[in-house]
Amino acid sequence: MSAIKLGWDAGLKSSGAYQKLLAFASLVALIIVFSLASPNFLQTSNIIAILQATSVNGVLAIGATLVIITGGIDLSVGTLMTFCAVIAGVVLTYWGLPLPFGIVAAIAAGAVCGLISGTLVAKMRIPPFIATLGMMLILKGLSLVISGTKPIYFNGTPNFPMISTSSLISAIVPGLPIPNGVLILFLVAGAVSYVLGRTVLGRYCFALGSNEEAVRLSGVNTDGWKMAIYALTGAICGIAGLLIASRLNSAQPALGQGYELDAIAAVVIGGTSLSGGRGTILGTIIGALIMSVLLNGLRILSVAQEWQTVLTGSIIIVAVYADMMRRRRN
Amino acid sequence: MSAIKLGWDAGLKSSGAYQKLLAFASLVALIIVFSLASPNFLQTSNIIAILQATSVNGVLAIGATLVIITGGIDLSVGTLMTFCAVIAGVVLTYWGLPLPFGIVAAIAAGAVCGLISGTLVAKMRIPPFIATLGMMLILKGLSLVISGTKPIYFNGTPNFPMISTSSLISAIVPGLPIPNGVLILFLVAGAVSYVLGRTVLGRYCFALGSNEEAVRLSGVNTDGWKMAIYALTGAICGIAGLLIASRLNSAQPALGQGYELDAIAAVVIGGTSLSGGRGTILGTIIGALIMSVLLNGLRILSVAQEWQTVLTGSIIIVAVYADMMRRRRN
Amino acid sequence: QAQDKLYIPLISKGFQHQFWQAVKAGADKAAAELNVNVTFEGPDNETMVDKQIDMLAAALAKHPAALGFAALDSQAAIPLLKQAQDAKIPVIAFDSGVDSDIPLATASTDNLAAAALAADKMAGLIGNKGKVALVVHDQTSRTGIDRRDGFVNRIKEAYPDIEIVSIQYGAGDQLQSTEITKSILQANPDLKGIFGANEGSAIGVVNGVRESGRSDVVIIGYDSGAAQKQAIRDGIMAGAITQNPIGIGYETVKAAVAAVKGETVPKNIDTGFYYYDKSNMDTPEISAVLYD
Amino acid sequence: MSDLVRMTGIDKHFPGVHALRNARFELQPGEVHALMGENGAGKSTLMKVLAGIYQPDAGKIEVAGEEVTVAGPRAAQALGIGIIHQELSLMKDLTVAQNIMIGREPRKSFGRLDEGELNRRAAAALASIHMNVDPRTPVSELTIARQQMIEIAKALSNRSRILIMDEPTAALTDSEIAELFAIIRVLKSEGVGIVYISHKMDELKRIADRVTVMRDGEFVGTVGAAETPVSTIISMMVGRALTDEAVRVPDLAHAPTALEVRNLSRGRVIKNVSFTLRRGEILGFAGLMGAGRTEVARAIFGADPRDGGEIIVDGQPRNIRSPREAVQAGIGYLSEDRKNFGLALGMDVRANIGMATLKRYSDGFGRIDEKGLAAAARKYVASLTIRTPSDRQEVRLLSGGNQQKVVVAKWLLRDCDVLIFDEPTRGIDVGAKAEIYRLLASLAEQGKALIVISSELPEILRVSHRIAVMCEGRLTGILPGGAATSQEDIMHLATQRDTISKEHAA
Ligand SMILES: Nc1ncnc2c1ncn2[C@@H]1O[C@H](COP(=O)(O)OP(=O)(O)OP(=O)(O)O)[C@@H](O)[C@H]1O
Ligand SMILES: Nc1ncnc2c1ncn2[C@@H]1O[C@H](COP(=O)(O)OP(=O)(O)OP(=O)(O)O)[C@@H](O)[C@H]1O
Ligand SMILES: [Mg+2]
Ligand SMILES: [Mg+2]
Repeated sequence: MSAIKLGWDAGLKSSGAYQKLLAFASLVALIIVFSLASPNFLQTSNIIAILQATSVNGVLAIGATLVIITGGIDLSVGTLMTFCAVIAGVVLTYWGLPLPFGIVAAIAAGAVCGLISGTLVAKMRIPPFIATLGMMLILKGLSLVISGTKPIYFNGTPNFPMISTSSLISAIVPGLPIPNGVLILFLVAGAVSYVLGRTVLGRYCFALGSNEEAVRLSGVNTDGWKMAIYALTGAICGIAGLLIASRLNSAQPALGQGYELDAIAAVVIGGTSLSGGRGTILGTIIGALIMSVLLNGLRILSVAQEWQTVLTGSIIIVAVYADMMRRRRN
Repeated sequence: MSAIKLGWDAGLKSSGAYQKLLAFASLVALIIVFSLASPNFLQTSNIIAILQATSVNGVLAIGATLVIITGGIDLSVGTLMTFCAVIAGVVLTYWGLPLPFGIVAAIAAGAVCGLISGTLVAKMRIPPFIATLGMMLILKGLSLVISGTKPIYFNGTPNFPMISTSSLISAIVPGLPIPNGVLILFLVAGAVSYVLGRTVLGRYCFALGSNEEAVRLSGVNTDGWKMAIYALTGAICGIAGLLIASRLNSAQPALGQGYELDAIAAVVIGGTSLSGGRGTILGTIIGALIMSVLLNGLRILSVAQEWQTVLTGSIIIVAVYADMMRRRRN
Repeated sequence: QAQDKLYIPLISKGFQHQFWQAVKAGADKAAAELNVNVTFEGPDNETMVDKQIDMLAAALAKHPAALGFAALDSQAAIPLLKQAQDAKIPVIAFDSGVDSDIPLATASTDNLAAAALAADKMAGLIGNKGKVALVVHDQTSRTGIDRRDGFVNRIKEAYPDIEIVSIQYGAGDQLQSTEITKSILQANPDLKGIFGANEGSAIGVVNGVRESGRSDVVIIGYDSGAAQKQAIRDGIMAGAITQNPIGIGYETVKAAVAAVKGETVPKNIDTGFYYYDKSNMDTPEISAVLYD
Repeated sequence: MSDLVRMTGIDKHFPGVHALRNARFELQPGEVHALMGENGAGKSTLMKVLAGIYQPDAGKIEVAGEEVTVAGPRAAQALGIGIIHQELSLMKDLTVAQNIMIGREPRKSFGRLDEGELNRRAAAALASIHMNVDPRTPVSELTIARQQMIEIAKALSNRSRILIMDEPTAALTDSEIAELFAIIRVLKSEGVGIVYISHKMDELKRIADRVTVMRDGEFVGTVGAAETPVSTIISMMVGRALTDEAVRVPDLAHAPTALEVRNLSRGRVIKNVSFTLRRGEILGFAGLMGAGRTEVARAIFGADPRDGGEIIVDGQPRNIRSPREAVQAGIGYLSEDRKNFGLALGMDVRANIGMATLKRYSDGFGRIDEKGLAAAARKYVASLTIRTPSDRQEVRLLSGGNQQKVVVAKWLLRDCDVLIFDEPTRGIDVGAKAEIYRLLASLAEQGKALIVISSELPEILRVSHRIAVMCEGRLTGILPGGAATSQEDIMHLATQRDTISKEHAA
């Protein structure tokens, strides 16, 4: 564990990072159960499919983790992702600019929208739930408006699907066709872990979630930092937007609503507290993996869809409960 | 105001109930704007339509308010509503029992499911977000299983649609055809206001949200009360299930997910804090009304759908902001 | 696992709606007749393009004999379909097509033409003039767009005296569609007719008209289902378009099995659509394609 | 010599409260200026005005002879004003070092933290107050006394020329207080001006140079600390003279046993604690910080699980596993940490007072008898002189000492047979303290059995009929109350580390 811990744990090392990894044992248990239940589960291709399925939700969840650690919430991550994808579509397909412009535009759009949410929360003191609910709707509508209520395809940018689907890793390690989307997920996770654990911004994330008033009374520009954190979350949603657009080779303007719940669920399953002050990126990744493993496994076992839903709900509860028990025993 | 205040305010009178009515001025402003914009808006028939459109979301939001005041959250309100509607369908249509059985069964099913959520939260210490997310999925799946993935119609119970759509009031006050669904909304609101303001259960709602540990150390059975509160929320969702089933004259098993967000939004717009300890039913009703007035008004003005979404988002933010300003000035 | 039977997963656009349940019923019927294993899966709503891709990926991991696929987006799934092609898994498209020649066959309905038929019927019933409105289930999905455009374009081409005053979207949710209908009626008291573009929308329109206390509005629906059939019998709804979902499901599985056996399958399987109303809904031809 | 700080004509209103009326205050460099007054007199508010947390409605603030407006905490820091808040304001999820250095983190390029340097500086700050704690410990794992020390370290490491200490010793025991005073003397010699707020009268003589007394938000007077008798200061504060009485130890030889604790243990914090408590008796618990007194109380009350031991109430063995069962058995516990464990801060005074007693004030349908509850609440507001505009004021808006009185009122209303008071007079002014002592005595006279945990030895000696002393989780001895026992006797037992405990007959 310790090697992983070094890189991943979001900074509060001394306070027992392991303990915070609520759900790791549950993830392992799930994988074992599904492997025993179906020979199709533990195949390279399926594992890659699971990782690929995790990539978008994982990146969104990483973004949501930041805001949740500050004690806020971001309901707009899903539609912001879509909005950024649409922006990339406009830049690349409608305007015909080269790929790097699209990438920068998507991430910048995310950061700007995040900054707006952050301003609403920090400067105008609108509760984060309301501010980001409003942004969620605004961005949902704007995506439709800008795209003309139809998907924007990236056929003019043949390299675009490669962002997510081709595999740099297989070029280095032949036979390990891990798609770039997964690589990006882990890069983002590593970077954000670093930010949380080793930078001032990360420190203030935890501090704000822990006792905002105390931080303010210590003379810290809490408003400014909060805005920066929301903006970072927005930029991460921009990356998610690029990933999903690249995977679908299109910006789907109607997609996105409902994704915030999946992202927040991954965060919470991963042991981050919705009341702020505590959380790890590793936990979030595990939370996101639990959700994709579950869905994939149940599908591989051909469980009827209505029962899939019932089982997903039950297993989420049991997974969190089991790990809390384990944690309490330690 | 004071007459309303007496009946409605959820008990914390001295601490400035008015102040908590975040959004009242915004509601009035919205109504004025829409009345000026369209002659069709301020007509009795349309006002009744708005009230009726508020009834289901309003009742759900009242239920969600209770749990949110305790500092928890209930994501399962939407699918629980559906589940209760399906249970009513099973009892009335599949089993052919008389109407009162269906009503009792739906409300009892809601209470039992709420009690289960409450047990998960209180006894097993699963974070409310996870516990009710799990319940949301479980109930969604079970509704499909029980109904056989198809709507259950209430054609064998001719009185059933009357629960929501006919008008007792017009029998008493001719010319005021306010449908029973609206009457039920206000009855539920009055009853829950009373519970919140005047009973031990209500007192502990606020106390749990304010400082659960202090309440526990006062010798109060916090777990038991929490379970009771979730059960009450569940029972209220049962009422919402009856309302929606009666309006659609059918239990639609696929409907319900997403309704939790509308309900929670109404609660928060109404000034209840997601961190618990504060909130009023009157605020929630106003929050729910703001949302229906907005949608109805924009539809009457035939604003394009994508712009409706953008405007809804913006107006929610502005409404909450404007009222916070007004409140701060006082 | 009993792997002696052929395994054919169907990845559809939805699951919970009656239309998809009818497709599933058709597929199950064919599966029983042809002695194959069929599973049926689809995302919660028709915007979730990537969720559908994940379902497709999981289905491929099971090494199926063939695959039925109703694409939410005509391009997004192409890489995975290529993967299927490489693995020699025949793909049959259903409900709507894919921008690719990978699917060996497509079993679908021409939604544009079907909605145009609805427009013709509507025009006839309101005397070729007056205001009409549409309550559609989705603004961006293929079926939503085709049914809206089919209806609107036909009205524009052929009926200059008919004015389309409002097109609103209710996500196929009965309650939302009810509220939308009431708002439309409130804003346009002289409205002559409303077209509800899928089952949920159509039921919502019926409810909304009923709750508004109006009896002079012509309602044309789409798809079937018990409530819609009842509304037509009661005379609240003038009539509706139905596709043949059971046929779609059935033909998809049948084509898949044929493809696995190496038989040639027709590229396009048009499962047809019908307009039904009180007068013809009990005829054997129509009642066969209606479902509850 | 010019004043370091001069505040004149300060006025401040809160909704329903006129907290400061034409208040004034002066501070010179190198002096310790005590600010005294009853609970709710406006001491904290005045200092928050100086520290930029509140903006005054009227008045003038001069720092080093220049008129200033202190717009916020940042501006205050820039002016060299530091404050240790009365209510703990730490970030519980962060470590000690991260708390101490918040806002002043040593950075490398690109906003990267230099965590090593941060821990080193924090360790230095901790060393300067002779505090032995790993800077990487999360604050949530510390007791409130240690948290208070962290706050002090944080404020000191700020290098302020004006340092405001709002009841810094309320949660400390004597040894830490001595430590703090040594630090204050050093700061003084460096020319720092220190505002010192406390309700502990004995500290005045030990540390203060001048004393300013406030009453009802108004300036009463400034006097020299050395030359003014404490009784004069007290009468300036409360407007009358107070008489102090000594404890009268009753003869309880025949009183029935109310509570017996046998071999109570819990991990390493409670080791085999046994004692008995009779009806009508007040048993004081003395010990140094971290001796385990709070832990014993919580274990008896069922707030924490215990590993072993028996609890016998009124001769009946009781298996108490939760506070509810404790209260049902007739045991009440008033926590030392009112903010986290005692009060629902967002609720009003009435609701808090009624929190443990709602059953009595409600009918079979669970309807609350608001009239009855209001009457009860008002009774205690009057008898404990809780300063609040009404019993419907939110508790968080009360001054610290008045909040403490609300917690006391909650347990008085509950009327338990066995009451455990953990630091009951923390932050309470002299007048009210005397009230509480009288109240404890009268509760005992009514036949209640009381345990009083206090870190102030004079208080222990003032109220206890017998004195239990703890050290490192063990009960090192029980001493008789009254004149027979001296502070030295207690300290002897309190520092008796790891020897076999001996029982003194009471
Ligand atoms: N934010 C606030 N809103 C309303 N009233 C307040 C607020 N802060 C303080 N008060 C009131 O102002 C008065 C002065 O409070 P302050 O905290 O200054 O008292 P204090 O002298 O520090 O008392 P203590 O010794 O108990 O700490 C009290 O009556 C208190 O209830
Ligand atoms: N939450 C906690 N986590 C870890 N250790 C704790 C915790 N609470 C108390 N302790 C430790 O338990 C021991 C006993 O503390 P306790 O608070 O019972 O002592 P006390 O005699 O009441 O002293 P105080 O005067 O500080 O209240 C101390 O060593 C303390 O550090
Ligand atoms: Mg004070
Ligand atoms: Mg203690």
